[in-house]
Amino acid sequence: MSQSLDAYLILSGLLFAIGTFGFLARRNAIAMLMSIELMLNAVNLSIVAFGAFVPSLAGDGALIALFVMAVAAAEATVGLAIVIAIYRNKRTPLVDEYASMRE
Amino acid sequence: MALPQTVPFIGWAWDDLIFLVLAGLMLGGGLMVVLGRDIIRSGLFMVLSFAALAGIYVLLGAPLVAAAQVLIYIGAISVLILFAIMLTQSKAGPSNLVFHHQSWAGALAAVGLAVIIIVVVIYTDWPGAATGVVASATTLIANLLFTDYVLAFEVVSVLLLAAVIGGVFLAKREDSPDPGARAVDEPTLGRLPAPRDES
Amino acid sequence: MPFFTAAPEAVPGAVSATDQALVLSLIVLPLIGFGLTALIGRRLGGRAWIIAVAAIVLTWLAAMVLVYQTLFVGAFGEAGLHVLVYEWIPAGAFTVDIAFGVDALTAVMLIVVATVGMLVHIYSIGYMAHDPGRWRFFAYLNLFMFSMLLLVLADNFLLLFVAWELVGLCSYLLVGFWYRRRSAALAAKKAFLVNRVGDVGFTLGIVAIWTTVGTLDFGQVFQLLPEALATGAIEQWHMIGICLLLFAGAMGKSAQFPLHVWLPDAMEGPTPVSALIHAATMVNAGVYLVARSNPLFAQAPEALVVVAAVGIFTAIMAASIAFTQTDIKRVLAYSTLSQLGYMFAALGVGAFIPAIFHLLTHGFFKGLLFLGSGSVIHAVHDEQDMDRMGGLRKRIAITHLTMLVGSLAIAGIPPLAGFFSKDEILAESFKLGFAWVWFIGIVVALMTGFYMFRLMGKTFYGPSHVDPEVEPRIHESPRSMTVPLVVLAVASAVVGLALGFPFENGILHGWLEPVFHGAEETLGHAGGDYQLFGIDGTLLLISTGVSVAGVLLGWRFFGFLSRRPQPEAVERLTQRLRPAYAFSKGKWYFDELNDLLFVRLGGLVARALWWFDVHIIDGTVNGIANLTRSSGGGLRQIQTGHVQNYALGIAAGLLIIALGYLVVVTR
Amino acid sequence: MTVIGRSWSRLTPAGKVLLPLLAVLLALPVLLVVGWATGFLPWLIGLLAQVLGANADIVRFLLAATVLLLFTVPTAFVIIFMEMKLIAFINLRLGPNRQGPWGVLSSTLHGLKVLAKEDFTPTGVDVPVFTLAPVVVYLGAIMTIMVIPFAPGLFGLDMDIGLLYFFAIAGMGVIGLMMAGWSSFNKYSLLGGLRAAAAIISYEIPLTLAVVGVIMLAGTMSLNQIVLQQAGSALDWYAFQQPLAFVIFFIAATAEAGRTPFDLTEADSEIVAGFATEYSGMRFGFFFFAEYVNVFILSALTATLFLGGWNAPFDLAIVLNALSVTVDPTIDPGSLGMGLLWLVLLGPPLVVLLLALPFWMLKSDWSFIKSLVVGFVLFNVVVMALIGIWAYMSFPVVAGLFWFLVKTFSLVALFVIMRGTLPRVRIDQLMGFAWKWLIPAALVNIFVTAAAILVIRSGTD
Repeated sequence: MSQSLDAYLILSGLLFAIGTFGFLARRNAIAMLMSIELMLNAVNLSIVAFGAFVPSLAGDGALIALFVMAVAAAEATVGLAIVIAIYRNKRTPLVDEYASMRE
Repeated sequence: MALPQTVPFIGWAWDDLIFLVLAGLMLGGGLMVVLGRDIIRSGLFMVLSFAALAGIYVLLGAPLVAAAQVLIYIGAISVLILFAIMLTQSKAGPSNLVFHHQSWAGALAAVGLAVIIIVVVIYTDWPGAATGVVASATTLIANLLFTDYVLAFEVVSVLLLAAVIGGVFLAKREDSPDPGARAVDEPTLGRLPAPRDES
Repeated sequence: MPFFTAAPEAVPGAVSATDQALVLSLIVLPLIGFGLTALIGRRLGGRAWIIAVAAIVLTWLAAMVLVYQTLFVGAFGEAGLHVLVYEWIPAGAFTVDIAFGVDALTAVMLIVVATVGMLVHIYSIGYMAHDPGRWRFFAYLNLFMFSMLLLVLADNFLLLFVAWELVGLCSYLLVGFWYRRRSAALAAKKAFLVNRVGDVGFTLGIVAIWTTVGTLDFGQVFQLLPEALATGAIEQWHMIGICLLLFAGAMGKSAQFPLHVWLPDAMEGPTPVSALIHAATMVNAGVYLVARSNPLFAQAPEALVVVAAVGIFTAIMAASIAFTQTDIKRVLAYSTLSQLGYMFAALGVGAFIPAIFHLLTHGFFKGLLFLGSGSVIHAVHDEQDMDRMGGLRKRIAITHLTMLVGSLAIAGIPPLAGFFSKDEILAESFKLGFAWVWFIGIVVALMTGFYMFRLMGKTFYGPSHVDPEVEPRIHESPRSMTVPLVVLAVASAVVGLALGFPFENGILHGWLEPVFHGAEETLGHAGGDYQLFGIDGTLLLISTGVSVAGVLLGWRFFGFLSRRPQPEAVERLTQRLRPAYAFSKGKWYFDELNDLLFVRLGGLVARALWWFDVHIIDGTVNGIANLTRSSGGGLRQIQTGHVQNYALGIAAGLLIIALGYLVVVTR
Repeated sequence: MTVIGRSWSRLTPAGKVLLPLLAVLLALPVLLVVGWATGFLPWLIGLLAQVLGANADIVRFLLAATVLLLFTVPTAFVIIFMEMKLIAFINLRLGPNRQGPWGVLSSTLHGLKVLAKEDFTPTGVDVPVFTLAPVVVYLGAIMTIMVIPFAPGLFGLDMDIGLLYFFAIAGMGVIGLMMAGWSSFNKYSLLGGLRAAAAIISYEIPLTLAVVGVIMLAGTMSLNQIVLQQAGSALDWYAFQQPLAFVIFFIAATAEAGRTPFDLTEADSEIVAGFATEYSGMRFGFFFFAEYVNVFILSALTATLFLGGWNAPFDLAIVLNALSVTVDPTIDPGSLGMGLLWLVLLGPPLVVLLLALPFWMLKSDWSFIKSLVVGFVLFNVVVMALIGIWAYMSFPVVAGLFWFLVKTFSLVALFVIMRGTLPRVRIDQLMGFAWKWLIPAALVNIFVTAAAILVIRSGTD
């Protein structure tokens, strides 16, 4: 089981689905960001799994996963800064009470 | 007498057992993240999920990625998220209003996505895939990083710099134009004197 | 890309590392000085000069070693030293290098640039001591030194052009140094804009050279262009065109008619700047450019005639304006214009060596005069109007004496420097068949003596018109200012005799002969023997006499020859020549003419174009925008403003696409 | 039954642990005798030996983990004692001097006291998070010891990515601090937790960047390899090739461990011990221990990276050769024959007497017994020193451990001295210093190191 690519990919898919659900269903902006992190992790898992099982991708998988992490760090920084900035104005972390995008 | 190669009574390889435990921890943590009512616990379960994922990376023969996972996701991103939670939530906050009114549709979409992914994974014959895990050496990764991926590396560094600057700018408290309206807790002692006029 | 390698085709045998280091240090030291002063100068406060001056003194030492190697030892041969630093623009067959060349011409320029530059730096320590922006000043000065040395050392047209623009930038920065003063800011802008006009020509000239021969390297251009002309690959008019375009650039930088209007206004800058940039170095860049391009100009005699005509016209025009100005620095500025006109006239008649000789001597004595005027201004507390000076002779004795030497030198009194160079220009132009140049030149010489001693008289002699409040506080300048004055005075006194004697056969001729003999041969200027008791002696006597006459005339009206000045006589003369006086006082109304031509008429055209832009072009764009906006307004209704709605849409889309794909694939 | 039940409930948690242990202790001799007699124990031992031998790797790992976990406790005690004494010295006080000679037992007794205190859970706290927080903090502290090489061959795990592992685990500790701060339901705690997060995240960057220069020089992230690269004399230490990195690393480590002048996370005069405000008993003890374990670990890592780890600052053999002294540390007791017996029998009493005599003669108010006791103590000291020297010369592990501990504890002493002398900085100064000074300096260091490597390596090609 731990030696089969399919197992890792299914695991990754499940985690991705969980993250998707969180993103679609949670009202809290930070919870949505956490869900995005879960999805990114799911993608990373599949990338590393491919890197580990496909010999021609040896090294590349790990490397791309590292890049994804760096980008995720950037995303988290900016995302949380935006959340805090919005929170400062609106005094609520709940996303569906923000409506300025409709104006 | 060495330890048995398989788990007694069940007959799995030890690796499989570890894999299942880690996978369970990861998925369980993930579910708690999206389903939990208390957001700070969601954050802590996310840490758990990330840690289990780091273990899975070790199983996949990528200890470097595992270390990076712990360093970046747990040591930096999770801390940042917890930080943001602590800044924006109060314990008396509305933790009962957790889910959006479209959550049923979200659940449907998520389940559909999971089913499709599983179906695709199972029915696809991945070309070029080996039968077992091939560990990738750190030196190989390092060499790739500074040869084939050097441009991406540089771009990521610029991206991170931009993110830092952007984050600082966004989260900075704006000076209110009216000096009388300045927040009381804002320290003014550290202000520099106005620049000297030179000619 | 190898750094610090010699261009192998230019020099047989390797260039020694020492020489490379010398050449590079000339460029690098001022640049370091600039960088450090700009970075930390402000923190140094009153000692902001320390880095800048140290850098320039070291530069001067390096330059002198290089000059010694080039001129006295002759270490680099006729071809000179060529250092390739970096292949700058490698574009297929066309390459431009960052390459430096040092030959006799460059070395002579180095003498002026480095020496005057160093003295001006030292002078500025005292002059700028109380200015709060002094760190900025020294930073700019170092940047200028870097640019000017780059200009002199450049080994191709493009690098020369870069340096050309850099010195222009420095000039702009320094003229506008006191940017709070509106007139200074305007003068800086004017200098910059007028220079652009000339630079358009220069740029076109460079492009023309490139399209013709495909290279910009000096050595190759000077070889290939005449060859092309000889083989008939290009026409004669082509050559003339290139030369005139290059000359247009020179006109802008060296302030020749009609682009001379910026130089007098540039006197708004601090006086050391006027001395360094607007008298001794930068304005000579045009002369240097024409002299450097002598193999090209030699092929285009028609262009040379234009050069001579423009030069000699500028000379007499500027001299006539200098008659009536009362601002001490403006008089000197017009005198600079006039002397530059001399140089161009010399170039135009084909007397390249006298032109460079005059450049050298003029650099010294005009630098001296400007620094002296700065010392005067300093003494009377920032008063520049000569009508409010007078009688300063005893109060600031060193300044007076050194300025007297400078005035005599510029007036052409033997045996001071100006005499040798000016006389050589006049004599050569007569002997080479340009009698009209000679004649106007003689008149200008007469005028030069007069206006210089008008300046001396109004400033140093006669009764004092100084503001009574300032009067008791008049004082001699500090050592850091007087020492450079004395050094320059000594140089102005002896440099002509040292380099230009015996006539037409001095040391300078020996140095510069290899650079110019090709051009002189092409022009057919075979050097005849010098006849002291023939034509040459006669010309010498005439020019000396005229100079002395000018000086005496000046003294007659303003000086102490008649024990005291004669304001009534001056007044009478002014009354009698009222229209001419007004014309001269009004600087020939060039500024008004420019205003009419470019501001009024140009403004009309611009306004018409503006109308077209607002109504036709903007109208079209706005119309399209309105269309988009109204259609977008309709579509906007779909927006709910909730991210998660959109995300759900994305997820649904993904599911549909994936399902559809699965159905298609499995079927 | 009710009597036993009531007495049991009266016991403190420590007593609840100790009492069964006491019972087991009493029963053990009986069990041993019975087991040996029936032949069960020999069989069990044989089986165990076989199993252990067959799984040497796993056993070594488990053993190392256990030893290192246990190792933290006495280390923390030693450092706490050291701190009390050193700061007392700086403050011109005596410091602890009651429990044991010079008070050496005081920190141990403190530890026992904390263990026996009531474990109190305030109302309003988030109980699971509140309970787990000290555990996470302590785990973050001790898991890093695994990769530190104490001496040649004496380390838990020689990882390829040891340094990365170290930073990864060290970064995890902050989660525990934040958990503690949040769950305590106290604004001081929350402030402490946030401060801890901000400071540690900020200082982790210069900490990591400073090490990059060392990694570039060493060409490896394995701590063991890095130590081996510094073999030779003191001049081969990276502190001399990377002085800037050394300084940056040390400063950042100070902040990372939350020590003065960067102890904003506790700041007892402002936010009354920060995240630990609501904790008591052994839960507080865990935080307290974790801090001192962190000090030890960061000192050890500094010593490993910059001060040559277990390498001696000079090669003793070379020094001895220069002094023309030859020492053969091998001892062969058998060669003495019958003399050995006499030596063992008569040697110690004679030497004790010899050492006691001067005291007895010089101190006229001392009794003879007192002199003898002092002589005996001195004798022990001398013998221990001799044994130490012999061990140092004979076993590289001992020599390595000696130097490693000397360096580490010198750095610990530096931390302590800093605490005794420096004032606390303000939070904005803390953050500004990291972002505006340390990180640029660390980047400059990386740049210069890279350039130097490029220049020097290209010169040797």
